[in-house]
This record gives sequence, structure tokens and C-alpha cells, in this order.
Amino acid sequence: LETVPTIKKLRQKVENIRQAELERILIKMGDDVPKKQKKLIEELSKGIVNKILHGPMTSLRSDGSDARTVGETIENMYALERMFDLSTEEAGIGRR
Amino acid sequence: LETVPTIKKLRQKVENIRQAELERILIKMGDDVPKKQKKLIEELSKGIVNKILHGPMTSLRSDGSDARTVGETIENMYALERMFDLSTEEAGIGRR
Amino acid sequence: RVRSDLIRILKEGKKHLRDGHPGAAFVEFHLALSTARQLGDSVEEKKATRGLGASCQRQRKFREAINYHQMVLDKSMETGEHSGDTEAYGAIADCYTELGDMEKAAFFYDRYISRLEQDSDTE
Amino acid sequence: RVRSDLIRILKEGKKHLRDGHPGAAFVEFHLALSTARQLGDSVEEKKATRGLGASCQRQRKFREAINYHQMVLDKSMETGEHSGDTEAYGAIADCYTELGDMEKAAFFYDRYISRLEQDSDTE
Repeated sequence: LETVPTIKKLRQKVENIRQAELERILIKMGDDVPKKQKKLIEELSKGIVNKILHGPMTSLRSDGSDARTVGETIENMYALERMFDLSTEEAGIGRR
Repeated sequence: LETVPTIKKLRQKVENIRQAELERILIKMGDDVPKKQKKLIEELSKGIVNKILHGPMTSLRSDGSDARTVGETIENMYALERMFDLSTEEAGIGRR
Repeated sequence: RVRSDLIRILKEGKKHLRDGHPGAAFVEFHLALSTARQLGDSVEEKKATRGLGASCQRQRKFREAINYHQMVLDKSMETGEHSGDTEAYGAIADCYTELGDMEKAAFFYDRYISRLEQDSDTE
Repeated sequence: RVRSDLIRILKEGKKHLRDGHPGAAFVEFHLALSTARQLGDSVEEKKATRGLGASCQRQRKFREAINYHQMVLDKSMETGEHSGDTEAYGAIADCYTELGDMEKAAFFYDRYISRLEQDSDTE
């Protein structure tokens, strides 16, 4: 359970990247993009982010359920916090 | 330098995700997408992936250059290999 | 009201959220919710509900936010159309984390994580 | 030959790569390279060159691959237009890793990493 706040922060960090990139590209595309296409482009951005997050997120939530030790889960947490600068990260929601 | 093969495997892993998601969405979009837009959609997918990768990749390449110790870099490497299943990953290039 | 109004209102709401005005966003999403219900559009209804949840979260009204995000999940159960579920699970877990209830947060993160590899959670 | 031919040939090349036929891909990219040069289109020229590099890599001809990827970087220097550079640095580093030259691999990965946060590396 110690890793729960890290999940939140990592989600937030990556969501901020996704939103910023999505917005940047939609502006570049201009107003002539049909709604259906916009939806698919958004789906693409979520699909990529979610599939990349799956591994790291799973590595933060494995206490007891499999052979992985609690120690390893904590090590994963520290590594992710270092990699994504999560300790210094504001825990704001969806803010950029 | 021990972390170099991990960089390659992580790049490959994430590139495979990006390509699969991109292809999936382009098929959904059909043939009526102008080339300029396709280019921007591809740019979006690369932008997201590259910005997410920046932290983890940097954490694998910090021997000596800053205060971070070699030990931490190695820990980051092990954590990434666990998270992304990189030890069992085929080192093929761009294959899916 | 027609569908194009609804889309416009949802857009307004999102803009307010982005600009850091969750109170104003809440008002728009509330209007969007009743509009979507009038139109019988359950997908847009979920977007409006999610917007209400996000607006509450930004105002640190986490209990209220959880209720709205739970409404998204309920709607999915009702309709069998599960767009937005991944995000709802994640957001509920975020709220419980803020409330310090790590057990419940972990429960909902596990659901969130189990959906990460699925193909579509379109907004 | 016109631009639409070039686009078609590049597409063929990519398809061959995807289908696991790097030899056939190499042939297409070679044709694409000379076509792009005829048309004076340096962006498409880089794509063709990158395709040649990728084709060589898949055939484990890493030295040759490095030469092609380096040509992409040279073209960028020449034109001042740096699309494809991030990927070229990464690919060269991948090749050196395969060749067991970790020093050079690290050198090129550092260049690759330093470009990851930049805004555009459009293909």
C-alpha cells in the first residue's frame, strides 16, 4: 500500500504529457478535423499511454499476489520516483 | 555502460507499442485521411512516446555526470527490466 | 436543445477545467448532463458526469467526485458500453488516495491497471 | 517519376519491412532514394535512407546500417532540417550495441536521449 501515492503521481505525470501533446497536435491540425477523427486521435493517445503504463503500474501493485517480493515492489517504486521526478511533483489533478 | 542493452530493449518495447497502436488507429480511420494529417498523427505518437521515455532513458545514462551514483543507475536498470519484461524480450528490431 | 449544443457545452466545461476554473466547469457539465439525458445519449452523459467528477476533484471535494465517477461506472453497467471506465477507476482511486484510504485506493487502482491493456477507453 | 510514385514506393518498402522481408524492402528503398534525389526532395530522401538503414539492420548488416543512418544525419546538417535525427541517433546506437561497441552506443544514445524532449521528430 505504500506504493499507492506513486501510482497516482505517475498517472498524473503521464496524463499531463498526453494532454499537452494531444493539444499541441490538434492545434496544428486546425479546425477542419471531423469529430469522429478527433475521437480516434484521442483514442490513439490513450492507447499508447495506457499500454506503456501497464508494466510499471503492475510492478507497483504486486504485494503478495505473486512470487514478487514486497521488497522488489518498493524498489520499483523508488526507481519510478527517480525516473519521473515524482517526489518533487505537485500532486495536482490534470493541471499543467 | 552495462545499461546500454537495456536502453535498446526499452526503446524497442515502446516502439512496438507505438507502431501497433498507430496502425490500429489508422486502419480505423480508413483511407480518407490526408497525408498531412497522417504525418501529424504520427508526430503525436512519437511525441508522447519520446517524452515519456525521456525520464527512464536519462535514468539509465547518468554514470558520473551528476550526483547520482552508479548504484542507482543499476537499480533503475533492474527495475525497468522487471517492469517491461525486458530480460525475456527478443532483441529483434521493429518486429512485432 | 440539440446535440451540437451539448458538444459545445462539454467543450466549454473542459476549457474551464483547463483554465483552472472548476466551479465554472461544474456549472457547464451540470447543464451538459441534463442535456445529454434529454437527448438520451448515454456516451455524452458519461462525459458530462466525468466532467462533474473532475470539477469536484479540483475543488478537493473528493467524496462528491467519487460519487460522480461511480455514476460513470453504473452507466456502463447499465448500457454494456464501457467507454470511460478505465479513467473512472483511476480517478476514484486518486480520490481515495487523497482521502488517505489506501485500501480502497489500491482496490480501484487494481481495476484500473487490469484495464490498461485493453484496446479502447475512448473518451 | 513524380512525387506520388515516390510515396507509393516508400509505402511498399515499409510494408516489406513489416512483413519481414528486409531484402525486398531494401530494393524499394533504394529506388525511393534515387527517385527522391531526382525530385530534389530531401525529407523523402531521408525517409528512403532511413528505410535502407532499417533494412540492413534487420539483415544484421549493422555496419552498413550505421552508414545509412549516418547519411540521414549528414543530410540534416546539410539542409538544417532535422526531422528523423532522433530516430537516426537511436538506430545507430542500437547497431553499435549489437556490434558490442558499448562506448559508441552510449555516445549515440546520449544524443538520442538529449533529443527526446524536443518537440518534433516527424518521420
